[in-house]
Amino acid sequence: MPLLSVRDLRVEYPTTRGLVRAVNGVSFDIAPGETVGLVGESGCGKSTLGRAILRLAPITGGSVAVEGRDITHLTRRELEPVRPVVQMIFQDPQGSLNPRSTVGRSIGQPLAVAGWDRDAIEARVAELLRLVGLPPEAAHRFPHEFSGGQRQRIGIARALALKPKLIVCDEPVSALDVSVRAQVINLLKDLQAELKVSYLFIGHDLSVIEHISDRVLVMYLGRIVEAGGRERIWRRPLHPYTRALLAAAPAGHPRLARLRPRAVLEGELPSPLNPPAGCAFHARCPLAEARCREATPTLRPFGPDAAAACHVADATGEVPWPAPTSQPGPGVRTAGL
Amino acid sequence: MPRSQRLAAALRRFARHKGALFGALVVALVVVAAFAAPLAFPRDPLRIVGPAELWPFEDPRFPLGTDSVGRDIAALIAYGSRATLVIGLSASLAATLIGVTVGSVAGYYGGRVDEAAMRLTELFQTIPSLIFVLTIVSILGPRIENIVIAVSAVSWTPVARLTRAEFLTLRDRDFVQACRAMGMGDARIIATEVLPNALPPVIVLSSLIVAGAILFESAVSFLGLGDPNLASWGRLIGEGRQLIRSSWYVCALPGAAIMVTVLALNLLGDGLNDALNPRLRDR
Amino acid sequence: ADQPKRGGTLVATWGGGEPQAAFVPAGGGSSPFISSTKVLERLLKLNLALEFEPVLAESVTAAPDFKSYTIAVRKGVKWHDGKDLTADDVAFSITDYWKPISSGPVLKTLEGVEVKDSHTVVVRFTQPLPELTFKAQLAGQGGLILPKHVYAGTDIVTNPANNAPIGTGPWKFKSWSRGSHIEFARNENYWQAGQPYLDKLILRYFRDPAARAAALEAGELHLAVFNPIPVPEVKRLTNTGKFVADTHGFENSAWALTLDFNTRNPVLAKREVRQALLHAIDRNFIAQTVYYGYARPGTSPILTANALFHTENVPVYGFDPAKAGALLDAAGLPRKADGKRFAVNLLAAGWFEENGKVGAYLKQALEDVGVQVTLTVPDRPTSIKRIYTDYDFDLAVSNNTTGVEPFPVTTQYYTTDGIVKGAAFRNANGFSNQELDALVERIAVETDPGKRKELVQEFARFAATEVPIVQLLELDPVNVAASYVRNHSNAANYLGESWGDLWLDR
Amino acid sequence: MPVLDVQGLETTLFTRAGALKAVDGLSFSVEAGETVAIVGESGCGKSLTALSVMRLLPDPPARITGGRVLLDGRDLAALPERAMMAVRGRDVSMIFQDPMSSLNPVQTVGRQLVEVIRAHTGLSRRAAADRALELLDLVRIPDARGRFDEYPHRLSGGMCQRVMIAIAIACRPRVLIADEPTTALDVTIQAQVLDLLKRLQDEVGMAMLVISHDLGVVAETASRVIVMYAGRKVEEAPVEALFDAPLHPYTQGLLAATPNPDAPPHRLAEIPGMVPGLNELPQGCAFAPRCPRATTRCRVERPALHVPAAGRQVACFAVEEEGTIHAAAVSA
Amino acid sequence: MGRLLGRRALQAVGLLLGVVVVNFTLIQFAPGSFLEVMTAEQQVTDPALIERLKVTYGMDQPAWMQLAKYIWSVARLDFGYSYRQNMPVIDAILAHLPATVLLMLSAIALAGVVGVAAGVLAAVKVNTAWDTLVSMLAVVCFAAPSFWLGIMMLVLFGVKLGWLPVGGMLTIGGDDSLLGQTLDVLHHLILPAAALGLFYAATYARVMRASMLEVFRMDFVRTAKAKGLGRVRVTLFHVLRNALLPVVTILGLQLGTVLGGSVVIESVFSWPGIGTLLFDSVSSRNYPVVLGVLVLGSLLVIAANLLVDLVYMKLDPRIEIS
Ligand SMILES: Nc1ncnc2c1ncn2[C@@H]1O[C@H](COP(=O)(O)OP(=O)(O)OP(=O)(O)O)[C@@H](O)[C@H]1O
Ligand SMILES: Nc1ncnc2c1ncn2[C@@H]1O[C@H](COP(=O)(O)OP(=O)(O)OP(=O)(O)O)[C@@H](O)[C@H]1O
Ligand SMILES: [Mg+2]
Ligand SMILES: [Mg+2]
Repeated sequence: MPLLSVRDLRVEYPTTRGLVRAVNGVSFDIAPGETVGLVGESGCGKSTLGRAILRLAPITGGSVAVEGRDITHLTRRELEPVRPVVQMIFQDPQGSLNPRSTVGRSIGQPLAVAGWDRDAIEARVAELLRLVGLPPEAAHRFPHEFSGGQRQRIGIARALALKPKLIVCDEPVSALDVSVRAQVINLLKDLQAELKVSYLFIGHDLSVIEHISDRVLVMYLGRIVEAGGRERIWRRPLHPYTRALLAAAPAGHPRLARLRPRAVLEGELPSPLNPPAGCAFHARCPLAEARCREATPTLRPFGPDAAAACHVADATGEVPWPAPTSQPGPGVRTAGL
Repeated sequence: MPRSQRLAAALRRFARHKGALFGALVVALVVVAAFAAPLAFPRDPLRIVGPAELWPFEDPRFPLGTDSVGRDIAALIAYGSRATLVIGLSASLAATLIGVTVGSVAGYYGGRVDEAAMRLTELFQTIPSLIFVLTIVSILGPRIENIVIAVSAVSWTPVARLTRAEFLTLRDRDFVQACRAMGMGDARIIATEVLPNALPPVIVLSSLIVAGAILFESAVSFLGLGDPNLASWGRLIGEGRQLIRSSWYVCALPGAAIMVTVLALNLLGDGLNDALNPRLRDR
Repeated sequence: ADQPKRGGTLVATWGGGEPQAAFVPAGGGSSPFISSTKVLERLLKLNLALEFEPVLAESVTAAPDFKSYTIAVRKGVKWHDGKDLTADDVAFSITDYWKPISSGPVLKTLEGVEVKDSHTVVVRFTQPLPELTFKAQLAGQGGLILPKHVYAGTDIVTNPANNAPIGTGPWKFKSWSRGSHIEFARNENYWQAGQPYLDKLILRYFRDPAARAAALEAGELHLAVFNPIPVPEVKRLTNTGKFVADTHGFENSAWALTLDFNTRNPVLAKREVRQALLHAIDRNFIAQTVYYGYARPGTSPILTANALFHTENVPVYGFDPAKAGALLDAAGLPRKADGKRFAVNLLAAGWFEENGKVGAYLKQALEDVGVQVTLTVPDRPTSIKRIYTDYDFDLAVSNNTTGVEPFPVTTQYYTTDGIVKGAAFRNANGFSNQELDALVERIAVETDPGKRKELVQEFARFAATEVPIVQLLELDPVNVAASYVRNHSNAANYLGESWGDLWLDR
Repeated sequence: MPVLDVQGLETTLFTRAGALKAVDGLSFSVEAGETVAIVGESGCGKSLTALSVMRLLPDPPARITGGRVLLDGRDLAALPERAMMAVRGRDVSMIFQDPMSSLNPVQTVGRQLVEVIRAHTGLSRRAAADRALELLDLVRIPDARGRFDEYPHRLSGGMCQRVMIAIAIACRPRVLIADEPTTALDVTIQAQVLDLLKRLQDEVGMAMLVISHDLGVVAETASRVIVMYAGRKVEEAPVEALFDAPLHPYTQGLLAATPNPDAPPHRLAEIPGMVPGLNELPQGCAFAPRCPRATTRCRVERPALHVPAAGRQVACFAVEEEGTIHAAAVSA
Repeated sequence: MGRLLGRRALQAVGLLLGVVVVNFTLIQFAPGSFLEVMTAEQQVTDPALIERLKVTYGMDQPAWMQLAKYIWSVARLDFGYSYRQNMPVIDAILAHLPATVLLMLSAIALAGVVGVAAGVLAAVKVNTAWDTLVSMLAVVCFAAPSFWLGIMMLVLFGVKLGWLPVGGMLTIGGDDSLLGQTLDVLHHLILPAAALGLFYAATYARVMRASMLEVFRMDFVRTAKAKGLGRVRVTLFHVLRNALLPVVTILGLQLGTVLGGSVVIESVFSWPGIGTLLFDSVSSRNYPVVLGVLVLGSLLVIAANLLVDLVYMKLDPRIEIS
């Protein structure tokens, strides 16, 4: 039984300018102990999806099941027993802690809500602080007395308080400096090894996602366009968008950057207010055909470890990609030396 | 310990502000005057005690002179500080309570609740405030509690707006999301998580509302709609207005008292803003 | 004595506010009285020597039994709209305006009005009516003559003409800038040859006495009647030599500061208590501090200004707090443990600034003898309603103005038939005494001036003994004018004169 | 002769806590057509360096307190403000991190572009507008004519950054400074912008100073890299040499801490501790408290830059003492 | 634009309805009706006449009926009849309104010009003596009750120095020519407009200063400087317009208070505006007029807010019709 099972999930925000379909029919599972990476460009609905799993965003369709139990329509009271199973850590280590609460109070809060008594909370807070590598005195201090990386550790400790089985990590390292980022990523990995938690790891930095994930979901405009094992995706991306994304990521080494022909994806993410008909990506897609403009492709399997929502991805799982030439193809230019 | 350190830091920031210190001093002085008035002037301040229109320092018994019927201006001003403080503080308190309630509910829940609350706020903002105050006071009668009611009725809207705005930015902050994620109830989130963070600017605004309420009261009394059994600065100005050719000090003194008090409250507000407002803290 | 100079504009004001309408048929106070009388005229006027002079009447003759009067209406008088003034207008005014609206009590015994010819009217009464009473009515506030052709068949009280009155006077209503001033134009066809001397008359309104003083000084204002400016300013201005102050013009409208005791309150129903409280009040102090000496203690409802009837032979209540205390003790109202004897509600009618100050003083004085006082100072309309409609007061500081003829204006503050709920400036205190009522009945019908004087003086003594309402102070209203303004303050009720004879000597 | 030659730049922050040297004796130069990158963690003084060159420091609290900024041999740091005004936007221009907030929200894109052209060229309004349209085309803004009268908020972040770039290159500057030009942008947009910058450099032939905290961006764009730590330059090297053989322990740490897509998943190397605040800099080498190779000397004495090989500089005692340099480190 | 106006008009109608209901209800709590006060004051004792007036005023009907009728008549711009003034309420108000509007507009204009200029000066010369001076003056004008400031200015300029008239709007009987009268009104306007405007000038100066300083720190100003623009150009073309936005917002929010403030100032300077009418009406329980003033005042505020919104939209293209 998957730990988390999301089926055809939809989240819509009514705004003055129209309905925003932030998450538009997303399905996936997370198994115990697994790390699933979720990538996509800004505004494609990653955070919304993450929040919806915790029932923090207004779900308008589909279902979320935790350990087999559908939580989509539970009341707050009914949710109580499920709450500890899924927790969340946030991008902004500053904003995720109440500036007026001591670190101890912040970390102990989920326990207090769950009805723990004072002494038990205190003991658990000390334990959690140790777990994330902070001194026990930290409990009496305030968030602003800590650096960004330390604050992120505090956020992690709070998420761990109730021994969750799944933690939704919404860009937990995006705001951190390179050297501190490594500390936090290592911590997350260590905790996973020790506590066997699963992560839904949201990020836009492909190198981090690649580093931490077992499986990866690629999102585009509210939909998942590709899913699969990390290695497979990096080795053989199916969806043209995934390819473009990988190609756009800066190389780790100048020589690579120079050698690798770079396909630069033209255009920008369309507005979620009036997404294009058919495949949302067709306007930027070098391979777009007539049907892409008409029918919305669904996520379909391309083997045991591969799924993509693309009309033109063929049965063998290979997407033809125009070879780099000096003559730019439609919508794609190649760059490089 | 850290809390007291924070307090100390806030106090230090406050004390850095010379104006704020001055403001605090004056406000303290007014409070002292209000409490000490019966000790210094045991008799009814509205009592006629000497010849009319004595200039300040003319007669040592009446250091600030007497008004048009021979009442001791010093006593009137001292007792006037009571009316001023009572009305200012209670109106501000009432306005803050109303405003925070409306604003926090509107800001936290958003949607229709917000819409309704904002329409209500707009409604009260649309009615010209002083005219509304005058109408209420004249309808309910010129009594101190009615003035408080009237002034708070027109003063709560900025508090509601500010609270709402603070709540709007705070409610989507991740720490609030985190509380929701752990299953905390709305009432508790509002009261223990959001409100304490929203409060500092509201407190600053409240101190300004005290100043505003004092100005309202003085205008109402000036126009002769105040409580006649009460010594009030505004009333004194109103009564002194006739004498501006011969004895303009009767107007000038209580007016200066109002001005200094309001000024002090404003400076205090600025100081509080520096001390409490987290946005400015890092600068 | 000087030859009047023609031309010029005179700006005048008075010590109160803007009228609610230019003419308020039912009265409405001094402000509409001032504005309406520049346009509308009466049959007679009373001069400073307290003699009647003809205005719209050429003569008024009493029948020997004093049960009817013949009025010869002035000929050749035209209304501002060009129509002739006739006996019909006079008859209409008496039957349709005076009797039901403005002067009911005087005309209680009216039998009928007969139009003898186009300019003769005979007025009949069921009882003898003293000549003074009748003529005082003709010269009084309620005696304006209205154009029948404008008012007949309409509701006089709400007739739109009240805001742009049409009269026979020297001044034609021209325009009203609400909140600022009313402008009157010269009536070229005025019956009194040569008048008005001025081209234009403007009545300007200020809320603030200090502003009036400033306007006077700036030369923007030439004549200001009825306590227009703070008293200290009066002295300052007249000392410059550019202004004159004049206390004439109120002989037939003497002003008093009054204190009503609501006898519906069982405590105040006792005469001894009322008398005791009067001993607690230092009237000279009020006269000096509040009125800067432009007032003196009053003794009876027949004020000193009333040369025809005044008497000194009345009981007086000197300032003596100890005596006041003793009398209250004797009346069974000793000080309780908290030092208080009983509590009263003091209303000071806020139409004059001074009343509030008097109220404050009374509160203090009465509290000194152990009476707890709650003071309110409502504004004019509310005061009137609370005093005369709701009787919602224990003590009321108010003012009144009385003419030389005590009946019925003065007497109705005391008589039982003066108690009319909703009618202002009458008996608000609820005092009712058959003996006094009978005395007033005799005054009403006594036609012999000598006997009548005795009756009136007896009434004065009676009133000064019972004191349901007391004339705390007799006021001396002041008119202030630029020294080049001629012919002002020259009638016994100057506010209500038509001011056609004013001229500027410069 | 380099186009831009910064010598011993010292920028001080005058704060309540005292005078803090945010940039401390920084020297570097940029040749025409060359791209030099400055990398370093947040707060190490990268932006202040750029702003010092532009003489746009927030004053108070920041002021240049030493050193020279030579543009074609002319010392900008000593120029009177009026002369400097003529230099800005014409000889040196700059693009900033947040393209949205860097454009005036109440003026049209076209007007902001025309403004800079007219400020430096004296072209007529019409001619300037034509030139502006050309520039918008040059930075590959689709439907340039239509966007000309658009307000910034109607454009996406990427578009805004293109407009910023158009403004910056409007007068064909000798030096273009780009302070984190792509940090606020999405990966695909970032690639577009970096690509654009590269192309423009070729076309316009300007020298570029790119500031970034992202080694990936540096690897993509720069030919030479300066690594800063706490206001000082700790290492300088040709880009490939730096990635192949970083010398300074801090640089080594940074590279090791970056997930490497080309290496199998491994445990990332951590640099313990965090960047010290300017007011708590240690006495010796600023990196010493976090450095695995720190010695007692490092804690008391500040290492000066030395040249371990041609074209390379590093400020580290350990490297100095080792003396030997990996062959790869020299290849450029 | 048309749609925006339509929506705002709809909102305004809703607001006005609210204003009417709130005030009407409030007045129901008043002890004693205006009719009683008026008949008492005018000494109307004839019960028949009183009954007739009651019917005229619809006061024989239940409150909700009266409210409904009132709303219906207000919808037709009929605010009822003022028995006291013996004229329709709207006429009574319109007779006083121009003076008040003149005073309000001059005060706001004065405040706007003086306040913004002072704020800009303080911001441009931040931390200099100029800045301190502006801040101190602002703080004083902000704290002093306007009626008191008015009286003090009156004492100084009207009484002691005699430069300016001490009250009223016109020299009655003065120059009759249009130019003469205009100048005369302006002469009378100076003190009241200053007394009323200084508070707002102080507010605007403070807001403008803060807002200028904030905008000065913004990224796009740095961009403008990086383009090589001069200080003056940066200040005028980039900072000023952005910094004006909060001032405009505040202006809109404050219009209601300006109306109230002018009522007090009118009483100090005998200005023949709505204040005189209002006091008279409030004290005589002349509620049709009080209601009329409140509703018309609210209408004024709503209209002004709409205007402010339009200005705002002109100033800030980010505000879009949505
Ligand atoms: N409360 C909300 N009301 C209205 N729209 C919203 C709300 N929250 C998010 N959206 C919209 O939903 C879409 C998805 O937003 P979301 O925050 O999930 O994106 P994201 O992928 O997390 O982006 P980022 O990388 O910038 O964090 C966006 O277009 C956003 O504007
Ligand atoms: N206006 C200022 N007032 C005070 N301190 C400042 C100011 N601007 C910068 N600093 C400080 O100067 C130091 C260097 O700042 P700078 O902006 O150059 O860093 P940076 O390397 O660009 O960092 P980032 O990557 O975060 O942009 C930092 O410690 C910063 O806190
Ligand atoms: Mg997100
Ligand atoms: Mg920076």
